[in-house]
Amino acid sequence: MTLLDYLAATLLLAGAVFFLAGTLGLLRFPDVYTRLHALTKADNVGLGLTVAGLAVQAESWQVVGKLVLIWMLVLLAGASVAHLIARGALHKGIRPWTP
Amino acid sequence: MIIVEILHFTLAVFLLLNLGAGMWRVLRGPTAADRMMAAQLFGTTAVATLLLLAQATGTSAVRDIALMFALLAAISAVAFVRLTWPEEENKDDLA
Amino acid sequence: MNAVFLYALAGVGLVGLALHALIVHASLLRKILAFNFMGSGVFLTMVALARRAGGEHPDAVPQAMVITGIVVAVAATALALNLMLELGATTRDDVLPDDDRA
Amino acid sequence: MVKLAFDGLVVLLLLWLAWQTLACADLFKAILQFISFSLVMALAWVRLDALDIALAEAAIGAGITGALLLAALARLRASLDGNLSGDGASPDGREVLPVRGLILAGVALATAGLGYAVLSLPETAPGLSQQIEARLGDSGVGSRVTAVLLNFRGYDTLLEMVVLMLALVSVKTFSSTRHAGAAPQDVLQVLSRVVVLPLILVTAYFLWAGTDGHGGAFQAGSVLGAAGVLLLLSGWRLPSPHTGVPLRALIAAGPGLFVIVALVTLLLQGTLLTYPPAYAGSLILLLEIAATFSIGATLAMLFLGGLPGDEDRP
Repeated sequence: MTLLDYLAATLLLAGAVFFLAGTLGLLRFPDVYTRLHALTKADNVGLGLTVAGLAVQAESWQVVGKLVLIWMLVLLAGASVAHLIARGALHKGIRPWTP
Repeated sequence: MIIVEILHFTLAVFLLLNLGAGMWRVLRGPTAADRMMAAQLFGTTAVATLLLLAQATGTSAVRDIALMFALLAAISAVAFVRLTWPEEENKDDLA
Repeated sequence: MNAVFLYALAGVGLVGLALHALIVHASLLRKILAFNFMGSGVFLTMVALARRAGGEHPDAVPQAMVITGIVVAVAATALALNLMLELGATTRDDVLPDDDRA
Repeated sequence: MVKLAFDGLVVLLLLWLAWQTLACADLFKAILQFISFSLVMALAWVRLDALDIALAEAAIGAGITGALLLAALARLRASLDGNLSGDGASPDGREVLPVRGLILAGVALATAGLGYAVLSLPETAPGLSQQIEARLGDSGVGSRVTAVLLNFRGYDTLLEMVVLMLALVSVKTFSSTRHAGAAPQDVLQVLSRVVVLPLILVTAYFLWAGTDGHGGAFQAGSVLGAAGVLLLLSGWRLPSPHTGVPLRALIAAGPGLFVIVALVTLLLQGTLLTYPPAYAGSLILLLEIAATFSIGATLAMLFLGGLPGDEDRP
């Protein structure tokens, strides 16, 4: 394995850790808003690191471009959905968790 | 199988296990928003899994499927927020 | 047993699950879901068995039929959902009028 | 080994999701699980080298069908006002245990029979792949699936377009609701504006890619339909001058062109939908463009037909 392969593997593993963190947060956090926070970490950072890891190994710049495009589309969808759900939840009277 | 391929498939298996674990939130709720959120996470997980498969098997067209998922990721959540969000939380109307 | 038969049997399992649900559930929406699963099961078995052609390219005929099938299934689902909704608006119920289980 | 673990996990997830969808008490939960099922199904198609199907599944299963089901559940809840038998109630009412046992045994027997039939098939079977390879050069396209869909078995696609149109006509006939636009939420407007342009570009991309790679009229049409669904969800409606003849013409374009080509080939060649190899490529592209617009418009209109209306017509 070359140095680039190691870099890619590290990024991919870090991405997987964020997916795990997102799932754990989704399972363990106390209310809608905190779970939403955990979810967006998996969306943004988990997929971001996965895309970065794959981009390092990519065979051409076109592939890198497609990977980044996919990431940005997921970011856009994730951000909009998180906003819509959070605002809807507030509007519907789901109260944020207080420790 | 070369080592990179094994790594990618292992990570794909790991992501699938994550998805299975996330099903717990869909099943348990408690609010409809929680269930929808978990389903949203599955979409992202599927995108990541497809990208890993594309790289592992050298099939570039698999990235197009990930692109399709990324483009349509918001549709079911939007349909939920606009139409289906039930009054279980309170009786306010969506409109 | 290789992955081809694994997926083919999964398709058979889906058909079985869906057939059972189609019979025992009175709710029409659930029947529509079951009908969709049955379709998916049939598609999965067809395409898995098409993979037996081996070589670089699987048999394209079953694949083409399944693509047609997916689009027809979504159209049929839309029609079935609409009929269910019109029935619901008329009878205020989501089961068939002659279904005495509800 | 890892591959087999992946396949096994995909299959387990598929069966578990299907089981949960059909058995769980809450219909909203069931629909979400159905959408998740489609996601996993797309992974299964990728593993089976059926990338064209995976594309269609991604666009339809995870996009349009999910939205259709969620819209239908919303309307069902509104019109039944809490009288949903699928919500909460377990399937059986008066049925006695022996009857349920008998049903279970019958279904198990049928499933076991199907499983036996599948397992008794030979390990390898070429199917029609050799015939396809032999005639691919004459088909006018490089993609095997597109060649089958638009050339070798073009009549399938012709009838499929007619089925789609019939479904829409039926929905329109039975539907008693009228649809007007709703005030869109600002974020939703931004989202739909930002996403619809890439969706339309991707439609063109899949249409083009279908000739030699993976994609084609069905996938492109599904993406176009999904774009329409997103626009409809964000409150946009087709301006009224376009809803009459232009929309109908768009929907009829696909099947119409197919029928014309079928008639012309029948007159000139004596057989239905047999293209002269010299023109096959351009004819297929033309048919695919028309089919894409028709499929997209039909799917979006099918979704509109299931949307909650503003007021019920008498």
